Amino acid sequence: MYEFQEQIGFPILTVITFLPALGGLAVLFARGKPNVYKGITLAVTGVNFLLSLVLIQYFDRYTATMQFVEKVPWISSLGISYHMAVDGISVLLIMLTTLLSLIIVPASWNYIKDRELQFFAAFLFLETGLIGVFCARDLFMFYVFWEVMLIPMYFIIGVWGGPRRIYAAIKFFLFTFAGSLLMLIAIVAIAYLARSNPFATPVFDMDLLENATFSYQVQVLAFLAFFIAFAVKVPMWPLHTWLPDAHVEAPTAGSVILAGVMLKVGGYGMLRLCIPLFPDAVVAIAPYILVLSIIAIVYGALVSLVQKDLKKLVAYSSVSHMGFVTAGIFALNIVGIEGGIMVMFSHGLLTGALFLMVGFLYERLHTREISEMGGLAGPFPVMAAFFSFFALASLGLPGLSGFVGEFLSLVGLFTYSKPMAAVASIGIILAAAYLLWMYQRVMFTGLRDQKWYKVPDYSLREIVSLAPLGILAVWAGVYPNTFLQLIQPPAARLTEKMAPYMAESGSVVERIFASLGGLF
Amino acid sequence: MTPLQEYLALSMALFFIGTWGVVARRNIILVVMCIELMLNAINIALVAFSNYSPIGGGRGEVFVFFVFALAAAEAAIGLAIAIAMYRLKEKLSVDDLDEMKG
Amino acid sequence: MMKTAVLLIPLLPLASFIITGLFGKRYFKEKSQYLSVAAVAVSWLLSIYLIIQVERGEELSWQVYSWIAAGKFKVDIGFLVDQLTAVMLLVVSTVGFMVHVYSIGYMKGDGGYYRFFAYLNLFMFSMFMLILGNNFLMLYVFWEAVGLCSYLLISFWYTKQSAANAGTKAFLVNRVGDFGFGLGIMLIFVTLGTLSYSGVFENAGRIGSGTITAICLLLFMGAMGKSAQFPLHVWLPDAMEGPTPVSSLIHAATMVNAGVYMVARSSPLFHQSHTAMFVVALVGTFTAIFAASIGLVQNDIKKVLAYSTVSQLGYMFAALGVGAWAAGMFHLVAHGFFKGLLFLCSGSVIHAVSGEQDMRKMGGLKNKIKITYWTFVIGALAISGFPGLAGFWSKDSVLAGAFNGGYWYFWLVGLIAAFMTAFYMFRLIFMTFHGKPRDVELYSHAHESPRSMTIPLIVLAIPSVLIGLVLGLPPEDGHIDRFLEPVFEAVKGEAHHFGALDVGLMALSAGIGLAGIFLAWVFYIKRPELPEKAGAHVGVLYKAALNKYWIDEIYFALFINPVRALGRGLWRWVDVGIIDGFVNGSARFFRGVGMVLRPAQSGKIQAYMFSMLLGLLALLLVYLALTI
Amino acid sequence: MGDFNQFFFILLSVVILVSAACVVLFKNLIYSALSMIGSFLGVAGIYILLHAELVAAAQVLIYVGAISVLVIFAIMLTHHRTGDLSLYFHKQAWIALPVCAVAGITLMVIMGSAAYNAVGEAQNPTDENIASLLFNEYAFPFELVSLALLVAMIGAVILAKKEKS
Repeated sequence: MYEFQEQIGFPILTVITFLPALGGLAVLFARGKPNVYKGITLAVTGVNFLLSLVLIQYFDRYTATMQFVEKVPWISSLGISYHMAVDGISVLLIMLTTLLSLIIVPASWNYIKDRELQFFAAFLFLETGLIGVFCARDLFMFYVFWEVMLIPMYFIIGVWGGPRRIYAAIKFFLFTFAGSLLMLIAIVAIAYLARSNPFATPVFDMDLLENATFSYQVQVLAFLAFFIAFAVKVPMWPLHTWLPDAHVEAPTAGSVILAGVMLKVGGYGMLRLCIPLFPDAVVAIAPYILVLSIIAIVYGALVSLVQKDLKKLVAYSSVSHMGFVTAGIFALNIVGIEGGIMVMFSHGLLTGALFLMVGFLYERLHTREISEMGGLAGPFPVMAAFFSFFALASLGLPGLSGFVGEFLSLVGLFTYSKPMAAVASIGIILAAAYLLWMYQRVMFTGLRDQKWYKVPDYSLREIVSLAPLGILAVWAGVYPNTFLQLIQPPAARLTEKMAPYMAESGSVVERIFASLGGLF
Repeated sequence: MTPLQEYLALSMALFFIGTWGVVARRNIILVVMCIELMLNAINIALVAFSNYSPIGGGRGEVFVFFVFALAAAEAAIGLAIAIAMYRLKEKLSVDDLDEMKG
Repeated sequence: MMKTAVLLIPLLPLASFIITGLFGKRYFKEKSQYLSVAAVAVSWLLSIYLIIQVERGEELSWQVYSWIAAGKFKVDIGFLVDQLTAVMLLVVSTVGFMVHVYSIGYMKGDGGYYRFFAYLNLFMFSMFMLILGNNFLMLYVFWEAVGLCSYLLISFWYTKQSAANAGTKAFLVNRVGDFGFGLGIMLIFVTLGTLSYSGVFENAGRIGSGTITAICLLLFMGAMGKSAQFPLHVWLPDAMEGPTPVSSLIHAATMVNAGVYMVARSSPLFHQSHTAMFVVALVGTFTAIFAASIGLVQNDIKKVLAYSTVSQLGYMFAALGVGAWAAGMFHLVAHGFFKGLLFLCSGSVIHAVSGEQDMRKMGGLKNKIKITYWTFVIGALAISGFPGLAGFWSKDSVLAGAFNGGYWYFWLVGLIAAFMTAFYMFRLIFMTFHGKPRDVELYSHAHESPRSMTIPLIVLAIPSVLIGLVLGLPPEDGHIDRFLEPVFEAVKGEAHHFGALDVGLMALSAGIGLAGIFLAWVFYIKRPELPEKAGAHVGVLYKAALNKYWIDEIYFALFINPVRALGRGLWRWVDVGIIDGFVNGSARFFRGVGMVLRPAQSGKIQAYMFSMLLGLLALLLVYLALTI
Repeated sequence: MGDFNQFFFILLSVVILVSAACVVLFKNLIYSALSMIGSFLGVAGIYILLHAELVAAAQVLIYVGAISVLVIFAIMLTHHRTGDLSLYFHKQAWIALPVCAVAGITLMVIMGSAAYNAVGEAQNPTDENIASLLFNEYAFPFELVSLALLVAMIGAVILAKKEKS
């Protein structure tokens, strides 16, 4: 029952998960000493990032089995155990989480004016929740971390947000929580349905659940419950409307974590729970999800095109980009799944960076209205350079990270259905349209106000916050195999699991598209 | 030998007398007293069940002790509230405690 | 050694880009050119070395590293050097080197001097990689990368609204093409499971006929975007907003040829699909005459050249489409040199008259800027097909290819376009250099450009004259045909014997070119009042051509405005209206229900207790009713 | 023996129910409180009939000894020996009476008609039994209850103490 995998000599997952929470507690005791609590936050996030690098270093990337297993019985009468383990997908996302967390500390060094201490504490608790979700191998723990993640984010938006922060925070909370409740019901249901006999303890352990089989109806219902919870987080059309509001109101650091990591939790959940637990249902429902994803891609891009608020534009672009994630994942082939994960990773880097830059811009201009900008490349050449880099990466310029993921997930989708991929590709054209048009309106043409020449360009602190993201974006674009190697075995395992079910007859929508596919 | 049902009937009767008292009387101290009666009714049922059950083994009595403890706590708090309220409002009517109205 | 050369050719400009880009602003400033020019010069020498090696029969196919490996989807970064690559490399590096040198003078004193050279280097890197890549995905990747450089350089003077618009427009139109290109690549992968040139071409025969047509048309869509073929040609004329060296390098001699290169490279695929070939030829021919007709009436010196470029690219596609692969490549090489030259000359003119681009304000400049004038004339003669010069041989081989392939209609249209070409080129020369100065102010300040600008003109004039003789003789079996034979071996049509008919055709095309020049002379030197009369005579046509057939306006009305309106509608109505309306509406609903039920929360404990009692009673009665 | 038992059961029941009714019906709170003590004592008798002597003892100690005293103290502290008329009955009292009666009778019918898996002879758990249950199986709830008592104590002190004006 007790199980520790001696890969590294100490329970690294527990440490990496709970270190930020401990740091958060420590921060709470440093009242009135800004340098102390900022220092603690920086140190904790820094150590955590290093730990995640250690994790990757010791991670065996050639196997799909779960690694760094830590398993201790917790509430044994309910079959709940403290079970943590990671595979390549988790490791990649943990690294992303710790990196973004580390980056936003210097980025919000002077940004928060009020209740700074509580901000950093909330933020550290948030990191614990996020990493916990990626580590948990027990459904109960997964749910606990899932909710732990929600609360600090609610406060980050609701306390340190913009003028409409209460509306945004409640909207965020309600959307997410409605999804979570459905998930909770499904968790309890499958935990009880997976028992071998009515007197056995419920099954919360994912390892065991993956081997359990459920009837088709149960699969469909439980899948939908899980899926809606994750779809809200992703967010998929039409459950996305909390996102623009939340992003616009959230402080920069909140937006970065929200877009950079929290949205990925949705995609991660689909990979970790929806697909391996309910393969039958996945095959039947995938076409509908793909249709929704494609709508999200095109819709998000179209709506981005006409946004007047810079942050809202980036927020809607997230909807579009995350459409590629779900499109790739539910194409249900290895290329698509790897593509979806790569999009998640790269979107975390790029949108994180874009939000950071919008924040930096706001600190200088005190506005986010695109119509009030223009010609900023003159006074802020470094900013313009970074802005163009990340905008171009985000629109999928080859050689940078955005391209690899998007292209792979499109190839995956293309393998599944050609017309769908064709429609989704329109999103790539539109992405170029809204990003370049935005860039042009912000950075090019005549300067509105000469006074911006008196405002300093990026400081070293800001450059240092952005540079790692840029370096990783180039790395993932030029040598994506570093990351693809990590996710290849788990993706292969998922597709192997799906393989026996794929042969079964598809659904109505698929047949319609298949008949359209005959054109090619 | 008195059958179990008779004990339960007694318990029931006592319980509903107490309930009526809680609903019918306005004085807060009397309401607390009636609640104690209701608890007593429950205790009778618990002990009776425990005694007639083949697997009781004293479990009912244990719960009775818990009820005792909580009843004592409840009485202490309830009466303290009554005193505080009297001091504040010079009245003891339950209806005057409607600050939580929606 | 060959591997080193292949590595260094792209990497030197890349290194120079990184160093200049990072440190140029602070440290190099006005000295930014040294590193950039040196890097490109070395690349140029190495390209010459490579073509010599290839000439000797060396070839290189080299997998450097595995780039993307996801499941079955495996793509390497690798290089392929064969004859086609070598030819392209030579054109790109030569023009690129000359343009770099030219830019030293042209861009002197510009605030973004270092930035300009950094971008140019980035472009050289991307273009070299595009040519050297050994698979379709690399082609796509650097295809986009050169598009990026084009974007950056078009909107180089970003404070100008028109420049910023033009850059965005170029990128977007190219994206539309790339949409097809990307789908084509996916279709190749799904069909064959590989993307490397060798793997695809070896198995090209296995692809079904419908699929291969789809693949070719999708790929060609990309080529249409990059090489500015109708209907995706709209970005190229606007791209003239960029500095003139950029127009010369990217929008005349190199990047726009990428589409032609791609079709030539994919010849084993296109060869399998008659439909696709016909579409290529049709689009090419139509674009050739369509763009030429617009070029006839433009007044901006660079716009004329831009439409001329579109038209000449159409020629190349026409050649490829009718199966005259080597002729298409020949025209690409020749055009690369003389169009690069023409653009640089126009830059020199613009430089001379302090930035004025409207030909109606020039005139009589030939005495003021002699070197520019003569090199311009050489370029113009070359493009007009003056016997003996580069354009004569290359254009003739294109037309002969069309005629001999049985596509006499394409040949006829091409001939008309050749006539137009000669006409507008000499219209340009006569309006700019001859006659009386129309703007005395401009004329009096006109001056010859510095040596760093004139030397590249002279250097480029040499191949413009000679390359036809070197590569194109004898016709249809010239050096270039033999050199490229290994590449196009599999797709070659039946052998054609050069005969009397061909001599006649040659004479005809030469005569057409001379006729065009003569007509221009009549119109603009002999009787300058004629153009207006003629314009009035064909009023509608003239107006249509002057306004580029309103294509931009049509796109705005058909695509851009509807898309924006759709976005706005989706946002306002679907997002805010329906979805948020539903969300907020449900919130309001529950609040309303709460308001209705609020009085029940009276705060009276005994009332609650009583209702509990009633509830208990109800439950008990229900239970009783159910059990009894 | 059986009749004896039954006799005492009926006697105690009458005592309990009558004094309980008195608790509700008396106007004077002191009388109510005294009736309540009678009722508590009757319940203690019932416990003895059920062989739960320990519980009976605790009943006497806690209810009769502690809680009743607490109630009487409260009554005296609030100077309401008679209580004014408005405090007598709530206006819903006379509707509630039949409701309570019907509910009680229904429940009696339900419980009386249920089949119990009861043993004939009353069980007789030893005090030792109860103690071991309390400190082993129910140790955690036991601790929680003590915590609740502590909280209640503190709460009562805070509520009842004179405010510093």
